[in-house]
Amino acid sequence: MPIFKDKHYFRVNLEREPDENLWMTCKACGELVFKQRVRESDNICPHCGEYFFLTAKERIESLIDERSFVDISQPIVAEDPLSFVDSKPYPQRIEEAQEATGLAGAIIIGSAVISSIPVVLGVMDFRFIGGSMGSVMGEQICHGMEEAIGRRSPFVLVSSSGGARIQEGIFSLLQMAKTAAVRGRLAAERLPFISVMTYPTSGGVQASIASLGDVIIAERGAMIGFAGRRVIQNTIAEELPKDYQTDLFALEHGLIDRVVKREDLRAELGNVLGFFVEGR
Amino acid sequence: MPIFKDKHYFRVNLEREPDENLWMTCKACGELVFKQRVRESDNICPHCGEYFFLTAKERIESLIDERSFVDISQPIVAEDPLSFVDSKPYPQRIEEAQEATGLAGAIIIGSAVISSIPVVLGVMDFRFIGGSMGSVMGEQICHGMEEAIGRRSPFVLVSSSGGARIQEGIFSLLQMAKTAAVRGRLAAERLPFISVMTYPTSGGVQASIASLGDVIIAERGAMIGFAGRRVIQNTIAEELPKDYQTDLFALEHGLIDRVVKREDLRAELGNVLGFFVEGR
Amino acid sequence: MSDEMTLDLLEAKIQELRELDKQDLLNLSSEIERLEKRLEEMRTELYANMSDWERVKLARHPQRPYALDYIDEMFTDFYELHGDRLCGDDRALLTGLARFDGRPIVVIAQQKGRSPQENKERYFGMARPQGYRKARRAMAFAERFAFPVISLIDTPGAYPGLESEERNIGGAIAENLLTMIGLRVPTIAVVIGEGGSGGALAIGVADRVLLLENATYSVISPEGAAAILWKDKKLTTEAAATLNLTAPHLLDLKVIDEVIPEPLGGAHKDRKQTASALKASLLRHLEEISGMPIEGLLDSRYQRYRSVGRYHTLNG
Amino acid sequence: MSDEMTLDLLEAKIQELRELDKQDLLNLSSEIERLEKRLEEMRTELYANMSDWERVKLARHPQRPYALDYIDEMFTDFYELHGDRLCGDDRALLTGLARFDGRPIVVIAQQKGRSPQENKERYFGMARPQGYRKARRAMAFAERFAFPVISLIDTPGAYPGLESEERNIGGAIAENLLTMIGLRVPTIAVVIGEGGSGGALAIGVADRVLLLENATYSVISPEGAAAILWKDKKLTTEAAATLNLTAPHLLDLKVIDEVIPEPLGGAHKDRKQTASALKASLLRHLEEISGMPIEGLLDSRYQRYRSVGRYHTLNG
Ligand SMILES: [Zn+2]
Ligand SMILES: [Zn+2]
Repeated sequence: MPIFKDKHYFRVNLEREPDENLWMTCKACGELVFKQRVRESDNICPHCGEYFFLTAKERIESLIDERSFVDISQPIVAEDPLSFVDSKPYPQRIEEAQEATGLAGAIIIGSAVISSIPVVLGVMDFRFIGGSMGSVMGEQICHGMEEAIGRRSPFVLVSSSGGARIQEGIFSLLQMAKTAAVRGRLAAERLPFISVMTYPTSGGVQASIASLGDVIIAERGAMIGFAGRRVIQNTIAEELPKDYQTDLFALEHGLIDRVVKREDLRAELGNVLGFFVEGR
Repeated sequence: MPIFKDKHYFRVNLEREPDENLWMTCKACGELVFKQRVRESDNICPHCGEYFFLTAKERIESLIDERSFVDISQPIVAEDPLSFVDSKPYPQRIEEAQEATGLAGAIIIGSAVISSIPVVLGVMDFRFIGGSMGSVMGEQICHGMEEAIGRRSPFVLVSSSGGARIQEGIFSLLQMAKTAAVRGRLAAERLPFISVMTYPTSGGVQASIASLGDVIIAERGAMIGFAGRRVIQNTIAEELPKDYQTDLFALEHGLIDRVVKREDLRAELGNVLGFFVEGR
Repeated sequence: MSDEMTLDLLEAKIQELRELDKQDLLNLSSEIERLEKRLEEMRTELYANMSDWERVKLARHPQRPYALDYIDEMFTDFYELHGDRLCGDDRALLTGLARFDGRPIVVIAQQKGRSPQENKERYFGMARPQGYRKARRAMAFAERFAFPVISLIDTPGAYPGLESEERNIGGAIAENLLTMIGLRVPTIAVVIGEGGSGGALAIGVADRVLLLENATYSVISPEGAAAILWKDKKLTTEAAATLNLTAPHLLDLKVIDEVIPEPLGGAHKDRKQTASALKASLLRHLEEISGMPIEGLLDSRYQRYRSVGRYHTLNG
Repeated sequence: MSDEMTLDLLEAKIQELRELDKQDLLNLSSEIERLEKRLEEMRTELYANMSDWERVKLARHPQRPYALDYIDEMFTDFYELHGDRLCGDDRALLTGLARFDGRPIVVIAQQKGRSPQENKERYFGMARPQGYRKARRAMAFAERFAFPVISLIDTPGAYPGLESEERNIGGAIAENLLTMIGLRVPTIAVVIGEGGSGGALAIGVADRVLLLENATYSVISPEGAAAILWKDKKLTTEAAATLNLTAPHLLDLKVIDEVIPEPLGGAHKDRKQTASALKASLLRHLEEISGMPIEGLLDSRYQRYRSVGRYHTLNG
């Protein structure tokens, strides 16, 4: 299903195709679990509590009031300004990611309602080239914040990213400045920005927009930090503690405000957003 | 010479009484040195380089262009709002300090010219009850900054203080907030504040006005910090390194901008002030 | 004169008598009543004649309600915000959002520990630079969203240690003073226990400054003053008396706005009653200052601190 | 094709010949001249055909002028300001006041070390959070006194280490981006050597962004890209070519404003000439942006970064 090959842009909707396999096996505990049940419990294994990896759509579903989501992203897709080829050409990599995920890029921007509060929501999808931030993600995040300004509503960003989209070179780097710039406007408008960091939030995303939340909430089990374990060990051969870049490491060192279990995240967002809504 | 007993306030001037002893012995090297020579070299032993302790008057003399000083302090003296008595009544302590120093309080405020740049200058005198900050010093510092605003000139403060004037209790503590408040006005007026820390700059003075300089310069040999060695060892029995609260410790940990030798301080001030003066 | 501990013991004994009476039907009720009346009298006398040093001990009483107790009683939906975004999360100084009478506020509070373990984590309520910088972040947050700031002060002082000095504890306190004086939202500070020196003031510059009846606020601890000025640590009673650090003195000196009464015996004798009195006072003050235009409020706050001090003017 | 080192060796040999000729009167001048001409030709060819990877090596050349060399050549009265007021003074990132053509400016500069000892102190030009926070302090300073900011970028990247993470290196970089985009003074950034990733950008958001001819600016080092994308560290030449990290590429991509020419062989062949070319360019740009009203300047800066990126729009 080469849905983007003909340069078409599809809106995301959360309706799912019926799945032929009703059951799945949990990798953590080995139990056979009913898929529908897993889905209803935020992709947590009902048996052992393991967090299954969430796609962006699943993440959105797990956070918002039912049927409140509308895709409001820009109809844009990546270019290949560097004619980048590593093990394969960048356009091919994009297409493969699009086909694999059914998404146009590594982030979905939508309007939604969380605990009855209208918000603009951005959610990254790690499957899409490691959730890396290129020109499209940068633009979508900025668009999301501008929509939030237009609607006078809070902005919520759920990060899941390895960092910059190397294949877009300097353009990828500059998205850090771009998103920070628009974040400044959001602040000037006194609209809240809640940054949710999930596994992983690192590199250029952690070193820009994700760290600029008024409130920063980490999902339990998140990995949070700038330079990966390997980079450090290659560059300076330093011993790293076991808890390096874990959620609790980030909390202990003051990088984030809170660590929250996946099943509590929806209520948590409702709680914190409530402070910014008149008369609640 | 009980000059303050009759509630009189004397302006400071830098003219000195002729001294009967033309020579003094350096405590560091034991050499007999010519007093006039010592005075002309910023109270540094011409023989061994030892820094002799500077009174506020001597400090002023060592920093400013000759004959440029005018005392512009407020004609105020301390009260005894707590009727404080420790080993002696507070008023008696004040009087003794006044008699010993010839000063009305622990700080002198004046207008002066440094490297041809007009400034308002505040200089503490450690001999006056450890240079401690009570209501008078707080008021004088604020007055100095307000004079700087009125004259559109930089403010230079040379600290030498053990901290708060305990004998004035809560009033002493609140001088920290008071001086910070007026410092905010100086900043709003975009006038530079150069804080010079000398031996010692500690406690409530270090934790307020002295640490709020746009530029913070420490004289070599200064002791800089909040809680003294004894307090820490009494409270938490922690081992402290040898360089604890030294000038270099403060520099290494980012508390201050520069460490400068006494003989270079005048030129240093000229240098830095020059940046803020139109057309230099 | 009896001290507090004796009276507490007496109170416990009376309670035991009452139990005994109930179980074994000894019919001691009139004796018990007489004992209770006597206890009440002694307590009134004790608290009427309480020395400042006794009051210091009450301010530090291990059963005294701490910040989280007041937060729990007075506010709803406390949502703690952690971390200074620089290097740490100080557990001696908490910041967070809460609702006060339905209205969002920012809370800054020093928190002591009850257990040795908790005190280890909370450094006995002595905040480090990361705590003061977290507070400053909370202030900026409050300003961005126009939330009033309420700070609850309860600290022996800033934590004095090598790490604190290495992280510029003095500078951190100084920056907070500067920030609070210009903070563009209504601010109230309450000393609920110990108001210890610069470490207290660093979250205590506000439009209104309140004290609980048995709280203290001082430039130095009585022990510290005794050691430095009297050169004798044992003279704490004298030092306490001379420092004028209790609520009545501070009110006399006009450096605080109001004293919130505590139950006989101290806040810990009736936590709910204390919190309720404090809440009423906070509400009243908050309403007053929230009604003022922000420029006027900032101007009053500035004048308050600009004019603080006692000196007299002579002929120059 | 000859590489740079061979040509440098040849240059040295010619110099030796000249010395010999002078001393012993061998009259080799015409041969020497011919050799020099040949050297010049080879160098021109080398630099015309230089691969991007060769240019990366030039950007990292150990003889290349570093920030303090340019500061020395272009500015007067450099007055270094130390410390972040929080915990440290990073020697990989310098801040200070200086005069540029007589006018006070704030300088922010990444500084590599020449000797192993200096590199240890300066972390090979890799700044830590305390460096980026010192830079942020310098920016606030510049804003208070309306001094333009000139930053000189030369870093392999932010220092990746446990301490950096513990002090929130990512947050420090992010805060700088936010600060620079809104800084109410004219700002110019110049990449003088290596513009390494977020560590470079954290002092590189400006009204004008310039590059020296042999400087590079990239989201990742060629070595890093080779290891991650090609899974082969040896493919740095390919990675370098693909990353478009050299001045001509970056100019083509319209992400920088101007390339400042270097002498044949690189900036280190004539430090004064390079500095002088850079100074002229800086002066011109500074004059342009200083002439603009600050609101207009901020708006242009905002638009510059708001619009950066390459994507195309489809039917939604
Ligand atoms: Zn399972
Ligand atoms: Zn000597």
